[in-house]
Amino acid sequence: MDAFDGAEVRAWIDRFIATVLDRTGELTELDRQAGDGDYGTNLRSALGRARVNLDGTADPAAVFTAVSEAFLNTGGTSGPLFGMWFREFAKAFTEPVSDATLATAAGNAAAVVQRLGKAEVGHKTMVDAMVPAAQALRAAAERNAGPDRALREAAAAARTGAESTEQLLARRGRASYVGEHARGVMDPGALTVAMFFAAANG
Amino acid sequence: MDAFDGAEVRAWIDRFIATVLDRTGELTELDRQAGDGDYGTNLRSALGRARVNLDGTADPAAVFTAVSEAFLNTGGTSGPLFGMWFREFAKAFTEPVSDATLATAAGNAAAVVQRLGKAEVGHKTMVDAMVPAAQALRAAAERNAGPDRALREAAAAARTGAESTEQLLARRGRASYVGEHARGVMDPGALTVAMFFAAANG
Amino acid sequence: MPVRALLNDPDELVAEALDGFARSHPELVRASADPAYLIRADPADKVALVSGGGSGHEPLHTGFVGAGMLDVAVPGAVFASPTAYQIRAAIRAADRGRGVLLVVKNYTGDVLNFGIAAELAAEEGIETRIALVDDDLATESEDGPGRRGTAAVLAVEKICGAAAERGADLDQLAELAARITSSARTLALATAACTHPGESRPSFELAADEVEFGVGIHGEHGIGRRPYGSARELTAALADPLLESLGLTAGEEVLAIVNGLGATHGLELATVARELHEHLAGRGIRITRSLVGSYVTALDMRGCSVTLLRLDPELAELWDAPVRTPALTW
Amino acid sequence: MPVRALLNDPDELVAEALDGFARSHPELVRASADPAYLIRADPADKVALVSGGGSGHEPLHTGFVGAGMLDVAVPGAVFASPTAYQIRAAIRAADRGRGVLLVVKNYTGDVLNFGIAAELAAEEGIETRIALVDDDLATESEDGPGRRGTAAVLAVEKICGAAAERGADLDQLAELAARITSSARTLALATAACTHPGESRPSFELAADEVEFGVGIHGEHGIGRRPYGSARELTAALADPLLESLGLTAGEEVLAIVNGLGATHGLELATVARELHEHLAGRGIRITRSLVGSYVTALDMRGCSVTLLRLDPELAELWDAPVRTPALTW
Ligand SMILES: Nc1ncnc2c1ncn2[C@@H]1O[C@H](COP(=O)(O)OP(=O)(O)O)[C@@H](O)[C@H]1O
Ligand SMILES: Nc1ncnc2c1ncn2[C@@H]1O[C@H](COP(=O)(O)OP(=O)(O)O)[C@@H](O)[C@H]1O
Ligand SMILES: [Mg+2]
Ligand SMILES: [Mg+2]
Ligand SMILES: [Mg+2]
Ligand SMILES: [Mg+2]
Repeated sequence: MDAFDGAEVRAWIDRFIATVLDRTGELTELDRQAGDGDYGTNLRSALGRARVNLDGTADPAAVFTAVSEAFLNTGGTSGPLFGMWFREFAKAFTEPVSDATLATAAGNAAAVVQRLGKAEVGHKTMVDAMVPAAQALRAAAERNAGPDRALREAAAAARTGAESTEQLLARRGRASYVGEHARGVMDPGALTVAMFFAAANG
Repeated sequence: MDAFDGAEVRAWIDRFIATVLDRTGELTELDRQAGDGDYGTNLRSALGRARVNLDGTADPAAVFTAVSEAFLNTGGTSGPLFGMWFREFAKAFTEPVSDATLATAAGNAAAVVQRLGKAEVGHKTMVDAMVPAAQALRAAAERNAGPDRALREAAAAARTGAESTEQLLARRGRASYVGEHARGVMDPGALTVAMFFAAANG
Repeated sequence: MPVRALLNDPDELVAEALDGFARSHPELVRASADPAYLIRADPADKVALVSGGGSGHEPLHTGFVGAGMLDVAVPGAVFASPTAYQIRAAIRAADRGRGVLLVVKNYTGDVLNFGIAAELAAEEGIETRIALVDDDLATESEDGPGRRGTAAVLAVEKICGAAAERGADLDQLAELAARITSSARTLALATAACTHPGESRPSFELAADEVEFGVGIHGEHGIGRRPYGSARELTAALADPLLESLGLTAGEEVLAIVNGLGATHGLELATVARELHEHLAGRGIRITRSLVGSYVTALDMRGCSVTLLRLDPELAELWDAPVRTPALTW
Repeated sequence: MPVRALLNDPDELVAEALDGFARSHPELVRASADPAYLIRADPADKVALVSGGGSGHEPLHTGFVGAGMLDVAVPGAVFASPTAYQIRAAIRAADRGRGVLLVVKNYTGDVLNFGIAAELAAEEGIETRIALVDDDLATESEDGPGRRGTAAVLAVEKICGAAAERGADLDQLAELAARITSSARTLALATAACTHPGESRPSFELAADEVEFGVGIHGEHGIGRRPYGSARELTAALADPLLESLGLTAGEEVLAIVNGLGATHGLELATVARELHEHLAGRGIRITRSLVGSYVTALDMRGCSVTLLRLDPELAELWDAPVRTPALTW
């Protein structure tokens, strides 16, 4: 498949929301071990709002706008950053969504988050999953791999990026205050990004 | 002796101050049992101030003015009432002080305290000593008993009045809040009045 | 004062705070150290208003010295009346030859000392009238010293202050004060007691599920314990007896004072204010004027008082008149 | 919030308090419920000032909405930044076509959300500038998020508010704000910690003979414990590092903000103010403007902060300019 449509984008987001809501306990536990323990709550309130916003929406841009707005109405550090991240998807996505669209969206999105949060890869944040996923999408688009394959590769890259945070010391966010205590704890933001790309693949 | 002079009035006040300062512990203990336990402190601060005011004074009116002003600069319920009480002595006393002067002063003084404090004899307050003392002075003056004899009779009447408070329930002041607990406790204000008249007699 | 209060010698607390307060508001007030009182920086040719009482209730009364309110405030020691001579000095300093209204909260010591000071002033040819404020519904009883004076004193000071600026004479002011007091009632509850300076424990302890109802402003017990509840429930519990006592009915307008007792947060007071608006609206009564903040405190007590004052156009208009004091300006 | 706080549902606390606050000051402000913000009742044709941040610091910022200060205040949840969309809504409501100055205390969440809101507003053609306030000397360090923003935000809001009323443009205001911030430093100490709504214990415990030095306004620990001492000693301990950091020398004039952290009594603050006057006078520095009261609170924390701002004639004059808000009026 060269591109996918609004319904598929909507299904992707629905799967993402369902997975995350299913695993907020686990995500909160990670934030508790290396942060302030409200990550799951922040996420749940954003996603609850997203569901309301999404009602009936199936246009790709509109779907991501709905999610972005929900996050921009949410507190915590993750809320506004995810809000601006998803916003770049909304801006780039016009139906049908191709591998090139995905690469542009994810590239711009990671850049916005990096600019706002001032985090580099290796600082143990969501950026550690966002950047490799964007790079994988860019590489896939350059060889016209098609969106399905591109997203599978992005998911793998995001997953590896998220796992890499486990052994890092945090340099940004609240986890940076706890020093060595954060080592051994995967960054919940990065894990959420991995869940997002994993949800793309049926 | 028909009358006594400023030096004698001054000696009387000095004896009064000395006695009270000597017994503030006892007076405070009475206020503690049937009040808020600050009576001795209030009195000590008034009399300390009185000593400063009295420095060098030997005119009868000036002596009582000094004491009155000290009390009117003091807190508590007793401070202002004693201040107004002594003030009537200052107003009435012109040298030499006769039995008639004493009767007028003590009569006016008891009346002022009664008007301001709204206490009757039997309400277990300083009035229970002030009124009988004033009556004794009036009676003595009517039979021209002279100030020495008048003051001895006043002291006895004040002492009896003060002792009579022991068995009363208080109807005025903080002691009135403690009900039966005040029974058996002599009113410290009345006792102070008795000390005052006792101090007149050498 | 809590343990670890910010003070030097407790015996100097009132004097030092008075000095610091005056230095913080040099454009509005001046302090006299001995006898201690606070006086308007710009005296006006009118009947003077003097109030005072024990310290520990700040900003009352020192915070209300200035144009449109008090001319002089006289602070006593913490929770103790100022002395008769101190008050006389304040009266002398305040008088501009048109007499002095003495605004007195109904407590034995204040009544006695202000009364004596008034007599002493009269002997010097200074005319005074005492405006006795006794708004605390918790202490209403057949005999005894009568209702205590609490936050309604603010309304008396503000409204009479405005009338004085407009040239009302002493008798008119005394009458106005009496009218305000008879139209105002207050009830308070504490969610935690206060601690007197020098003591290490609060004046009473509450369980987590209770509040002290009907407290005054000296840390004393109230008239009973009630279950702790929502701001909605507690506000209704304070408001209903006030409405009944004043006989307020649908269509009437009131001034409401939602007053923090010392350590109550602004978020709490705003919440109580909201509930009061709702509760009264439910009875058809409108709060058309209000004051929400910590104005009459009891050291670090937690909780609040609610004062309702039945308004008429004259009182409302005088309430709205300009005022310029450290704690109240409009 | 203490146990037994006066509130309904803690999740509704901020919204209900905002409603109650607006209803208590109908002549000055209006509340928007969703998104939540507080706006001046009488908008003026000028550069708008918007500030905000977590709740629990009242009267900051809602108390400073009005003529001569803020146009809109945006309250977040207790101790949490308002959201980016909430701030965008506030910016939209405030803008009169002349741009909006965003006064932001330096905390990660606030910086992020105000920054995002500014970007979103720019996309809509609304020009903004961020005035970052970072006055807390306790958090000065080489790396990390930099000094926190605390009570100097008041000076920025007041002084830039006055300049905006006089027609300063957005760039001038941003420059003025930067000048104020660089001329101001704050230090705070707590004599008791605060208790978050819903929690039953304060965020830290102090022994009777110690104070927490260098605290912020979110109940967090300070930079160390110090022995409890007299107001004189503690005031000096707060003032000296400020004097040094600002390089203040004899002959200079300052604005001093003696700020209560929530449950500090007026007698205590006045005493600290006095000691500050004395201490600075001893170094030849004069406090020619001051603000003494609980303006930037941390729920029911006890203690105080001291802010010094080096004054020049322009800053002093703008400070003196009229202001008319719920918590500050002259
Ligand atoms: N500066 C930053 N840049 C990018 N992501 C960040 C940054 N700081 C924190 N994060 C992400 O935010 C997540 C925590 O989010 P959340 O719990 O909502 O924030 P908070 O720390 O404010 O409670 C972290 O797991 C991390 O991925
Ligand atoms: N209404 C009153 N009239 C006369 N004397 C009174 C009255 N109330 C109290 N007293 C006197 O005052 C004394 C207590 O004085 P003090 O301890 O100074 O007052 P307080 O109760 O204010 O602490 C009592 O022993 C009593 O003699
Ligand atoms: Mg978190
Ligand atoms: Mg958080
Ligand atoms: Mg006593
Ligand atoms: Mg006493």
